[in-house]
Amino acid sequence: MINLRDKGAEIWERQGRLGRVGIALGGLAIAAALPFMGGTILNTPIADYESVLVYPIAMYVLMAIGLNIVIGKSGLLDLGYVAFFAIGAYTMGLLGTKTDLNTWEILPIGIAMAMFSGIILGVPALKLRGDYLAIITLGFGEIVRIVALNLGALGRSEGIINIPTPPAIFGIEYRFDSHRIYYWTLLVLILFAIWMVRRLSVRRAGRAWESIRQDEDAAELLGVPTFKYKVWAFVLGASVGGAAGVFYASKTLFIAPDNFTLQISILILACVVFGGMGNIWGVILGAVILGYLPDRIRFISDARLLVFGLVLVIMMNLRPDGLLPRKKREKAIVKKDAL
Amino acid sequence: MVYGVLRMINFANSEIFMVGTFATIIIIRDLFKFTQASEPATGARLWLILATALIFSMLVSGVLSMLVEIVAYRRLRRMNSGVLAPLISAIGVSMVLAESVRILTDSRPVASPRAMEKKFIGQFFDAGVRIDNTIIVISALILFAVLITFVNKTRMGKAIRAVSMNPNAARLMGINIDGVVSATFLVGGLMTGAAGFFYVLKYENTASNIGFELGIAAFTAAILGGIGNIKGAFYGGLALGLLETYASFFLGTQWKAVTVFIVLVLILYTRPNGLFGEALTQTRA
Amino acid sequence: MKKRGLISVAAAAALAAASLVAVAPASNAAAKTITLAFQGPLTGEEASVGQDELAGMLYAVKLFNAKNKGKYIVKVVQADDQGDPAQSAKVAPGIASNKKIIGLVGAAYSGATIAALPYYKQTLLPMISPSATRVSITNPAAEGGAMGVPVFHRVPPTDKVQGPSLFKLATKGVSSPKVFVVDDQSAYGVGLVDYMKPAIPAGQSAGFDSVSDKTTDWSATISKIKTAAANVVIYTGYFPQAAPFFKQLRDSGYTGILAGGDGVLSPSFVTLAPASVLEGVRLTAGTVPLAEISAKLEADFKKSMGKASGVYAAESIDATNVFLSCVAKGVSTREAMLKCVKAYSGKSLTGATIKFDAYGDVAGGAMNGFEVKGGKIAFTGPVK
Amino acid sequence: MTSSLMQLKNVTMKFGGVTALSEVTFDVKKQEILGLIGPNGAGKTTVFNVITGVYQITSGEIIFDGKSLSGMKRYKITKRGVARTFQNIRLWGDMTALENVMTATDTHKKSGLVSGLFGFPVSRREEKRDKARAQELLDFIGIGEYADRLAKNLPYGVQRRLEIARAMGAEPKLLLLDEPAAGFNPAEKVELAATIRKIRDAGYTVLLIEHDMSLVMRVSDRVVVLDFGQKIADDSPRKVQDDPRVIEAYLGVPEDAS
Repeated sequence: MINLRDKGAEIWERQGRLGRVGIALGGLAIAAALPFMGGTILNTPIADYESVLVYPIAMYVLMAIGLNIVIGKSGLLDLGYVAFFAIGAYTMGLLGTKTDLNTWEILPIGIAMAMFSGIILGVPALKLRGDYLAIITLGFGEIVRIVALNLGALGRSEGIINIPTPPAIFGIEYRFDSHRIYYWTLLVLILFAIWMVRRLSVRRAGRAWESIRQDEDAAELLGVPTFKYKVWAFVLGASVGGAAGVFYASKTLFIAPDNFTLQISILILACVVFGGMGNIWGVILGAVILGYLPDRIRFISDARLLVFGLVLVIMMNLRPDGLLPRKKREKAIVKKDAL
Repeated sequence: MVYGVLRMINFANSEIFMVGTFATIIIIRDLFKFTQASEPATGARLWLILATALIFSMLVSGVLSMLVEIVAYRRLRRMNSGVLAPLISAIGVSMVLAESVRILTDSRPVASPRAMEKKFIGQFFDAGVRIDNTIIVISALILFAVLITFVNKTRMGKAIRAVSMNPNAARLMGINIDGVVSATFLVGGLMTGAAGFFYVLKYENTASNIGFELGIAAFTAAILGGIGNIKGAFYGGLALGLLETYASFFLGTQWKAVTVFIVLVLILYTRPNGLFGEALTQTRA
Repeated sequence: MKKRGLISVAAAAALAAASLVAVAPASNAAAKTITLAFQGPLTGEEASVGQDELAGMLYAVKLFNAKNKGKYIVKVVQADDQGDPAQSAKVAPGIASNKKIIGLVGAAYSGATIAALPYYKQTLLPMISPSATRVSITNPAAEGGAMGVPVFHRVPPTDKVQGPSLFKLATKGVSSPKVFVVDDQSAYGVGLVDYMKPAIPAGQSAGFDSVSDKTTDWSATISKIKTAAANVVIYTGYFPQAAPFFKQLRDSGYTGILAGGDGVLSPSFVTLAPASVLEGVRLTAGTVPLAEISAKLEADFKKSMGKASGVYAAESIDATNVFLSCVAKGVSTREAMLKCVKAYSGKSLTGATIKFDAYGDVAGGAMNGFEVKGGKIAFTGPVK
Repeated sequence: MTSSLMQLKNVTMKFGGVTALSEVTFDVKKQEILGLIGPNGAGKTTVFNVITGVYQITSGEIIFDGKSLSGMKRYKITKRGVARTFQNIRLWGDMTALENVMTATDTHKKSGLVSGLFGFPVSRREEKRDKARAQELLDFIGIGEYADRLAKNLPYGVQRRLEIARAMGAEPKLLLLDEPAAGFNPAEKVELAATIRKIRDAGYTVLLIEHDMSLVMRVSDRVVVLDFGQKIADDSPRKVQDDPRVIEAYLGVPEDAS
């Protein structure tokens, strides 16, 4: 129990290629089958189990993966991640109601908007370090919400209603209540995000981020263009947040500034740290648990958030590196894979 | 200040502040039996009430702050767990504190009865000077002076500064780190408690959810002035307050936060260490 | 170490589950069990509104259960949406698919209502909200039609009715009013202002301000009011902010009229500031506080619920009573409940007629005026 | 051998009122080992810091390979061909030795995020080549067997050597070594001296800060001596050792004569 991560890694490394594919497919199958397990112990009282799977769980997972690029990989403390989520959602809300574009067409626009704002914020903010960056990003998150709250075009506090659902693709229809379909679509998005992150972290960019996180000065003095990579991390994180936002708006049909409070940023941050910063599986696990828990314990109604807070304190004290911490252990000296 | 020593954001501090406001109200309302209809106190009795409330609020917050340190931070600090784990732990503690108080107060805001009449005691340029504000400014200055003396002159103060500069060296010098950190939290809590008292004196209201927003504002002020720099935090708070007032007057209240944010970015961009900051970003190559 | 953590979590969960079982009422074999639901913010920052409304509903249900002992047992499912549309969107499908629930009091907030509506409409779950007053929900002229039809109903008059009424009440008897309106940036507050604006005659407006409901220091707004030389100040928001705002305004030397809408009309309001400060504050609401209806009612409420009644308490009780009267008629399905609610015609606590129009609003929907006198909220008659 | 790779011209560095370097002028010739010595606080590490762009010099000029370095971004300076080690080891502890070196070899690679993301053949090829190159460097420096170990778990001596390998990974023309022998025993020092010569013979130019006189004198082709921010000698090791000013600088502050 002490070192789940290493156990997992060991099993993984012992497998041949076939075994690995098997494990991956098995995990995927379980994830895909989750909507059918509503009748079991997993069921959430009061809140609808399948909707909980979509939001918060899958949505949190996606955002936590995105935030993990920023915090876990390159060590930048971003407390305003919700801003990118909001920008994606408002892009969808605005274009979805004012133009004929559909969700799939807006998705890249929303991602681009989020990335663009990532650059706008990142270029001045990333010159700063640590805590200053934290406060600037925190401010940015609030500013986006306040702008939405005060700009007539964004519906002010009334928000935007009647946002269209995605049109059918491959004969799959998206109705507002077909939670499973949304969940599976999100699963695909999540897989794509995982693929992107893994791809990047084994190569150059991953090394550059890792070196920045551990010792930024040394990195720069050894030729890593730190600023460029920090902006990239920020922008990539933003793109994932933006994608989540577009899809979210298209699912709930209605968005308002209240959906994008600082609490979301903090919660997503909690997911990342709780699960294990820098380790994508840990982050996913953290997001699943923190997304799920508040709804699972609804039966204690009044003290719900109190218990949630307690769990955070206890777990952080017991496992400060998160449930599945980043790799601390050296790879077993296995000779190069037969590839 | 706690921040300066431990190099971390104490999210729970705003909730400690919130508890401090309740402590003050308990004294005024329950110990001295004030109601909304009662006449404000005068003379010696007024000073007695104010002093009791201030001390009680400081004590409650100070002790609570120490408890928070023990519950949320101590173990993590011993394990050298970086910045983020304590941060999340502190968020957890904040949630527990805020939600407990919310349940205890039936989710309702609580008002402090008026113990002191808000008299105008003079003119300062064209603005009226009110007694409550005067008391707050004077006591804040006194506390500020005491704090600076404490940190600069006393043994404990020196120990705190030593730990803040280099915990490992401090430990080698035989300083009891746990003790020092506890003391730091105690002092930080005392100050926070005093802030809670001032808040009640001025606004006469509180609720379980006031901590969060105020915490952000306080944190911004600390950043603006320069982290870990008591003087900087003081001026930062002052500057922030002025800025907010002017911004809301000229641009409309709803854009206040936006203005403050932009100014903050500009300041940090030109002076990356805050207005009075020490050089934190200096490379230690 | 990990194990210990899990065990303690499990223990906490088990404890909570046990206590849940303990509070559940012992079921009575002969009685018919009916389930209603409440949706509103019960935890988090907005909890005060939801908790007060829930108390109103539980009070009405308690009375009903006591009266119909052996015949009916009405249970209430509490759906906490934290006043947040995002939370609402995941709670609503759960409530909608729980076929035992045949009526919903709520949602408390308009935003949460809108997020939940698609699910309730699909499963024809009748809703009666005590406080969601956004006009567009029942406005057939709104983009896409009245989105609340057919399931949504509400007891309080909409912002469209209240906005102008509030202005009328606030300026009553003032010879040359200069009105300054402050909203709390919430959908409720902004909505009220939007519908009040057309009712303000030219030359009578001294200005508007929009201030976050997290504000604690009002000096910026106050200096605006003073510069504008306003003699009537209207606050469209909720009582937790209204009390400190009014207090700070009075302390700064303002002597004009203060007024607020039904968000301010809470018995707690007068406990939040010295009586002298709040003397003469004018308020509007579709209903009246319990204490005003009868001191006995408020006393009974306090005894029964363990706390004083809060904001929208009367509305919650009225909304619940609509459902309960249908239950008493033997209604036990959503379809029947919806039909029964549509056909309902009865008296509110204050004696006004509750009857819903085709879009779910209470027909007529007159506003009542109130004034704070000697630390109490006193009814001053309908606003005409 | 005589053409110069880098010239410092009247370099002055002031921190507030303190002058750390004052009108320092010397040049580094191609493929030589230049020792930089001086008592504590003489400004040796400051020289490294101004060359690598950690500090912007107050006045003067640094010409590297025919181009001025002033105002250039730090990573660009590295890219132009200057790489350094750190006096207090600053490896990336959570990365393996190989990854540490590979991160530095990335300095000169073209393929960026996008091609890395889609696994373009360019990126794949480069990755393979980098890996081979990094392993080669580790072998060269004599720590090849530690390639897959996390840097923080390596023995002290290996960490010191890894610092050198990492700097070499950036393919510099000029290698700045900041006290590479600190904490070494005599046997290790001898070995290190051989390694440094080997590095020079492989075509690199080395600027070496070292406290251990015997090591410096043994490996350096030439020695520059700094005292209180000023150059007091610049000559062959033998002549420097006999220079009265150098002797005074060291003996004048006996507690620093290490």
